[in-house]
Amino acid sequence: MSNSDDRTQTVSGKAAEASSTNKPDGSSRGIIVLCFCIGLVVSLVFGWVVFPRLLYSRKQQPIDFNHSLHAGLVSNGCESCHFLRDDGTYSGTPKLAQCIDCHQDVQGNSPEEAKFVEQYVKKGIEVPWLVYARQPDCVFFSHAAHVKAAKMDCVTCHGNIGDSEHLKVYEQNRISGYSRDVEGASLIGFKKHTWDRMKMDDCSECHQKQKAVMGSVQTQKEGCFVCHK
Amino acid sequence: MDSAFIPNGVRRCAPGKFLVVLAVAGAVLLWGVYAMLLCWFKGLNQTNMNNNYGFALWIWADLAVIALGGGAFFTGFLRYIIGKDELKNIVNYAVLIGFICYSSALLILAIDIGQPLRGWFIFWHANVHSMLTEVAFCLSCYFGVLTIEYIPLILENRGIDRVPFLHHLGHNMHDIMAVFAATGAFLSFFHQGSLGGVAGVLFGRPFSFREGFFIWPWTFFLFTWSAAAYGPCFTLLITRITEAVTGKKLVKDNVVELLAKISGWMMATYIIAKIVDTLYWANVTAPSKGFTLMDFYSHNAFYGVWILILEIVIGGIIPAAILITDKGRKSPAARTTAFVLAVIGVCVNRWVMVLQVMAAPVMTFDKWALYYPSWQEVATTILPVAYGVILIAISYRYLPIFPQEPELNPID
Amino acid sequence: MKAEENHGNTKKFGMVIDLDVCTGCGSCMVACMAENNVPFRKDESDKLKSITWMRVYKLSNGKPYPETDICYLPRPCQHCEGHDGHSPCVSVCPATATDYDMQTGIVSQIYTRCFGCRYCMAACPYHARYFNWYDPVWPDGMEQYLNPDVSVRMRGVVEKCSFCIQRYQAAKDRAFMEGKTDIEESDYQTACTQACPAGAITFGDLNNPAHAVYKLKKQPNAFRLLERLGTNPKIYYLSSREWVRRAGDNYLKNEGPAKIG
Amino acid sequence: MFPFNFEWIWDMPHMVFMGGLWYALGILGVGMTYCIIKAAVNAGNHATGNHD
Amino acid sequence: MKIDRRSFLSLGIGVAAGTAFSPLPWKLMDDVSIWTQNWPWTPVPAKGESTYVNSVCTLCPGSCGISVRKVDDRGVKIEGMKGHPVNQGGICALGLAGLQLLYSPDRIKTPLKRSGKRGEGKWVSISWDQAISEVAGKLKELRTGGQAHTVAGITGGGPNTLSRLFKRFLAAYGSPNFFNTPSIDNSYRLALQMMNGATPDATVGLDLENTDFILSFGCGLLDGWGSPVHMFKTNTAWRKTQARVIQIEPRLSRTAAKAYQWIPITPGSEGALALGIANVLITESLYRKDFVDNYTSGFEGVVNASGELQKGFKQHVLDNFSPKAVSEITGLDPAAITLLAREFAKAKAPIALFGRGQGKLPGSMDEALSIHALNMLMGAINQKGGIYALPTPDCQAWPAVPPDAVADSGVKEPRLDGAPSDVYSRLNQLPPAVLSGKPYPLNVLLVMEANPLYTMSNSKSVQEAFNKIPLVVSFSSFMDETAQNSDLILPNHIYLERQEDAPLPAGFSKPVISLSKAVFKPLHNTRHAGDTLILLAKGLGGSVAEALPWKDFEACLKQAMGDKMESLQKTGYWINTGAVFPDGKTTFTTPSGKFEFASSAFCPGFTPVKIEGDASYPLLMIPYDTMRLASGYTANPPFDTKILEETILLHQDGLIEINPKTAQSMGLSENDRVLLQTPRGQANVLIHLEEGIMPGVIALPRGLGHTAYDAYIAGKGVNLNGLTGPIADPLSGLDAAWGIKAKLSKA
Repeated sequence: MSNSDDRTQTVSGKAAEASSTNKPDGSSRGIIVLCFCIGLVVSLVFGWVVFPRLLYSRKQQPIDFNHSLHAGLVSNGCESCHFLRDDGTYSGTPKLAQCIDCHQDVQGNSPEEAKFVEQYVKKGIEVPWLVYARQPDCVFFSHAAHVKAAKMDCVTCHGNIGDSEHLKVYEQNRISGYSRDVEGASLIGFKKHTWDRMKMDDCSECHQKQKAVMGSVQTQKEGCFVCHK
Repeated sequence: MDSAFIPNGVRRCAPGKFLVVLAVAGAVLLWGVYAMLLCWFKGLNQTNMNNNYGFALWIWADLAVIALGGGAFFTGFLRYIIGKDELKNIVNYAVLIGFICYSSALLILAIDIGQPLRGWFIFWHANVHSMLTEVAFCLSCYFGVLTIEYIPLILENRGIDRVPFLHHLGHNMHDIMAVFAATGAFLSFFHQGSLGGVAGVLFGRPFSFREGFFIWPWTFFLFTWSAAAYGPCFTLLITRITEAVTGKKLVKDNVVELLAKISGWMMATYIIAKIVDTLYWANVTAPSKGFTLMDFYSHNAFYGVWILILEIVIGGIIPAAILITDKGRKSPAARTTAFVLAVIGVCVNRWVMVLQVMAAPVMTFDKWALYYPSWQEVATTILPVAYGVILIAISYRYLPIFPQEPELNPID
Repeated sequence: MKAEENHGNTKKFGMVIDLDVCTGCGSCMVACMAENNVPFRKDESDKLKSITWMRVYKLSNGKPYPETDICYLPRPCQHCEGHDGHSPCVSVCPATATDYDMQTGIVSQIYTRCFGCRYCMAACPYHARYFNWYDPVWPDGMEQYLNPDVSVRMRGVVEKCSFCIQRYQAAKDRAFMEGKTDIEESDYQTACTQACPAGAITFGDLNNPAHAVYKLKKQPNAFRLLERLGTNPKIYYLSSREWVRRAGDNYLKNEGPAKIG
Repeated sequence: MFPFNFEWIWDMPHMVFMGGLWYALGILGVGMTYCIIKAAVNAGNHATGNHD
Repeated sequence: MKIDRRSFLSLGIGVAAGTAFSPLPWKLMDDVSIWTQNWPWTPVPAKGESTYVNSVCTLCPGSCGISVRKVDDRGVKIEGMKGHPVNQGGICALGLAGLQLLYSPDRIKTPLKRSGKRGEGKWVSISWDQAISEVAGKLKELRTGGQAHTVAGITGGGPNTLSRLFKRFLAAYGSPNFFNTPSIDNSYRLALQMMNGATPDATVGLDLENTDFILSFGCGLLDGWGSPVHMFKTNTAWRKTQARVIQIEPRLSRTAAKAYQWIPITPGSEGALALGIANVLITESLYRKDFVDNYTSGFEGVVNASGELQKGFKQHVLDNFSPKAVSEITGLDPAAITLLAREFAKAKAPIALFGRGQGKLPGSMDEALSIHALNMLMGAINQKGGIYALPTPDCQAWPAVPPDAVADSGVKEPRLDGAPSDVYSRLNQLPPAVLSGKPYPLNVLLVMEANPLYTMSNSKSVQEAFNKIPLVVSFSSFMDETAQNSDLILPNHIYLERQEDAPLPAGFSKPVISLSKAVFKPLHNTRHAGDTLILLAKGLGGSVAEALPWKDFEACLKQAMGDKMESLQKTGYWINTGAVFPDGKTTFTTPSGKFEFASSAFCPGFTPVKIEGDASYPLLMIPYDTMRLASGYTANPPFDTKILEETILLHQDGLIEINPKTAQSMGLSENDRVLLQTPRGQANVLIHLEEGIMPGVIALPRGLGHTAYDAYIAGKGVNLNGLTGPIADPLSGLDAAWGIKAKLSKA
């Protein structure tokens, strides 16, 4: 800011002088606008299309597990393999010990099963599954609270993975390390199903609808330690 | 060499000399940057802060530079809202100094926090009850205002002014500068206050806790008031130093005296309020928590009553007395002394409200904790000084900061 | 003693620590560190940089030999309720990383939210909050003992006692499995309470008349730290010694604890 | 900061504090947009010879 | 068409605008902050199934029940075992930090053989076969050469099966030189043996729960004395029953601070005070006359060897220990002594205890007998609330060691320490014997669960003695001072990885045996020391192999525990609830058949222990113990060092406690660096002013000053043992030292 009063005349005089010597003609003005547009379009394309592809790494699961097939063979649905322990903790992805019950030797003629028995069962190595729904360490997620107390079904958060015949590619954010299923496929936060994204706001959305007890002084929602540890 | 960019009607030193100044300041700056990078990459273990001193030198530096940068908002407020027209001759420099102070404050905050990459949480996940949230929002907004106020000045550079778009931009911004300045003043009143609130709301710390009005502790108002009172003194002091360094008279005495007089009266009223506040705190607030005044000024190796005297008498009553009397104000030596004392006074006040708060024990079995900053803390605190010198040198060289300079220093 | 403020019918977890019984052995400190993944460094003798959610202070009556008397005072986070849940630290946190839960009375700290401004530490008169000045590093192999129920804190954030919230979470999970809606007193006990070899610490719901703490807090020997500041803490201390009770707060020369409130 | 943030509550502190903030930001934003657009128009006028 | 600066600028603005309206900057900002929330170098513990395994902690003789929490195979926490009779769910700071020992990267992971000079720290890994054959080879060579007796073994473990096996191994091999590490427990046993006539293997039972007045002569009841957690629990119970603890010691320890009354007296005068109290009890007829008259001897008079009647305990005390006389020795007011005696007598079930601090040292027998005489006077012997001589739980007898000529002649050789048997190992006499080579040189030293180079006083001469031993074999799991100065290390599993029985906890009132289980599979290539011994025996062959016929230690333990094994494996402990306790009237097996106050062999008196140091040392230095410092075989784990007060350890420096008055007279203030000198050594320490210590006395903690182990404990503070030396007790030959004279000068 400056002393504009006595500046106006002298400066506009100068500017007039400047513009007379430096006036862009019509074509160069067009180029300027064109350049702006090119920059705009290129960066928009980069930001919306290229960047997301660069951001996520795509990993194949070690074994292409067929959920649909297994779901037909077990008696207790998802909980046959993904069960709650007596203390209320959740077993997560089955350990080799569970699989061995059936897969001591190759059962069928699937090459994936053969690979599983060969590379993991025989060698006694746990399968390094990539967990689509894995939450970061700061989260305390209680399956017992959701499944036992609130009687929610698996699909609400995990989608229809139980019906799948193949495991999809595991997309992982190279920077944050999150699975894309947690971050949501849509970059602008668009979601169609309840399971499309599992970030804090998505949990809170449902939690607020449930009219759970609101203890937080700061947010008048549930206390932080309900979901964090 | 760079004469095309030097404002008309003024004389500047040779480019070589200018570059030497930049190089020296640049070296100091690099030292600070090195320390800053250490803090960012290795963490705050590079400092001597500890669990008793969560706030230390940096937060003091923040509070101090913002109080000193208060000259910008208050001069702007006087110039645009109150209509003290003469101040147009110093408001540019006040804005520049404010810009330096505020950008430094933001930088120091970015170093001070343990997780700089999460710094934006303060905005996104804001807790509106926290004084620090208020500080962060108003500080960044007011920094925006200062940038807006500083831009037209940059655009006045002869080289830049040739571009029509930029020329018009500067012109347009000038036209509505009063709106920006008013917004800035509004924001400033709040963040200066909330900085005071930072310490004042700590009801767990009887040394800093103050009762107050509505949600604001008395320190809220005292801080705004003191920034308005002491900030212009800093502007005037830096102006005086610039004059000494350049060997030129840059601002006319009547302008300086006007601002000094306002500052003096602000200071006088502030110091009365401060004394009342201190008396009330010492006789009512602290005793109600089981403390006597001397509990805060004894049983330790450093903090004694002297600091109270330094802040209130030497850094408050004396400069105020000099500046409100005609004689004192008109004498350049007395005036400058008053500026120096005032700057010391406000810095001591901010020191006390940050570091002594941390030092004084609250639990009966706790001990006084004194602290010495590490070199990394010192370097990063000096960094803004070097940065300020560089920015002032460049701005002075290329921008018409002092409108009265050509008149006061005619070129033959 | 000032009347404590209450929040309705909810739980309000708190502790009563019997200072007559506490021997200052330090079990609570180690139990806490082992339970809560608290890191350690080669030199921890600078106590102002050392993270100990639970810290045992040594109090002295200040008298010369042989009238000297000492007392040990374990100091976890006091989980201040302040006024309406506005404890000294909760209301100052700019990023809502710390919060007061009216359902449990626990002051929470979310490490991933905290960005390390340390304002809460400045606000806490008990020095119950700790900053991670260093990256937490465990000697090679020792990270194996880390508790998966507690997040490991990264450098640059503030941490503090959580009343072993993971144990509350686990207790609730067990209750869900058993189809119960509530937990028993013994289902949720903090690590320090459980470890204390002298049994000096009692933990429970201060609002529940069936819990031991409910009665203990009403004992005439009970006091809280810095009660006059209005922090409204949830840690009660018991001591039969007058000088210890007096050391719990600041008093002017002519005042005595009995005259307050 | 925004009503869709987890931390947001529709209460007085939020409305007053954030209201004041957005008000100030609004003034700055509108002011700057006005200046920029006007400068662009002015510069365009310059280019076509229509001096102000 | 020309692209000028302006077009370029325009392009830039376009890019900026486009970027701002794309998710790129915002997503990056968010992701980068999420990255900081999940920094790859901050560990994330793996989830899994949580289980608890009960076991027993053998890090100290306390034998507390522990519950180890495991997540899958990882151990994540050690907690006190709920309902365990000893600790009832409580646990101490050391026990809590056990997993830091288990997972320490500084454990010895495989057998090692020295490759450099001894103590240089250069090792090569060797196989177990090689390790066993090297040791067995050397032992065989000595045995063949008739030198079997020149092999010695030291164990730091309590009287458990492993110790018995070790002793048996040495006996079968032909060496009398089996050493355990003596402590106050030995003095109690000896006192019971002399006065009660208890058998040497009888253990001391203290029915502390039922006492109501505890006269503690410096016992660190809350500083790790006895079974520490049990003592804490008992102390809390005392609060409820309003039992009084009177703590007599020159320093305001934690015990003193918690006591009903702290009575500081001149260090070393405890025995005199006990006799002074006895004097008052007798003078004022406050003692239990019925008991003394009917069940004791030596009170009124003693018939000596030549049949003459001499002064008994009564007359001895009346003649020499009037309150006035005792006042001069102890510095305590005569009236206070009288008052104390009256209070003691007034109590329903009073008890007098000895053993300074944690009872690491056996102490003076004279003092032990004097204090035990007080229990006698009050009839607190084999009574509710008193001291019992408990029969050691009978263990299934192993088959007798097969006779062998070499073994027979070997064990008949005199022991190196001059002790009559291994029951009272005079470990402190071993270094001088080794140094002098008399009665014979020591050729091989086997060290198990002990760290004598650190824990024995007069470190310098212990080190010199070690240097003279041609072969030192360590069984240590850690690179402790002794292991570092050995030639071969045959690493044992650590306590959480091995199964063994834990002996009766010190001072517990009921006979109990606990089973320490292998909670974890061994993490490294280590071997149970019991198995190693059996393998060594097999390597030696012949009668030695026959003496240790088991296939492994487990089999040996099973045989030893017999029918108790079932209960041990089920609950983790075996308790003899139906034990028949000796009563207080008839079970004395002394020559007189009665409790003996005095006999022809002894009479409690007061002969002050001659503390080393002349007048040039103006101060008295005493050691002290704290629950936050492990000072035995186990070094302090990092957690426990972390909780050490900065008044004990400041950075690398240890602090010495001194009364401000004393310090002032010497011109010293807090944290001043001083040179601490004693007749045995010197060290740099910092000053810590402490009101709670007698002027003229300075105190240094046990457990610091390690030169080995890991970077978390090595090089910190001062090892007290480098500054002190042993003083042989005239009665027991055990170490009776309680301190040493010292001086401080500014460094």
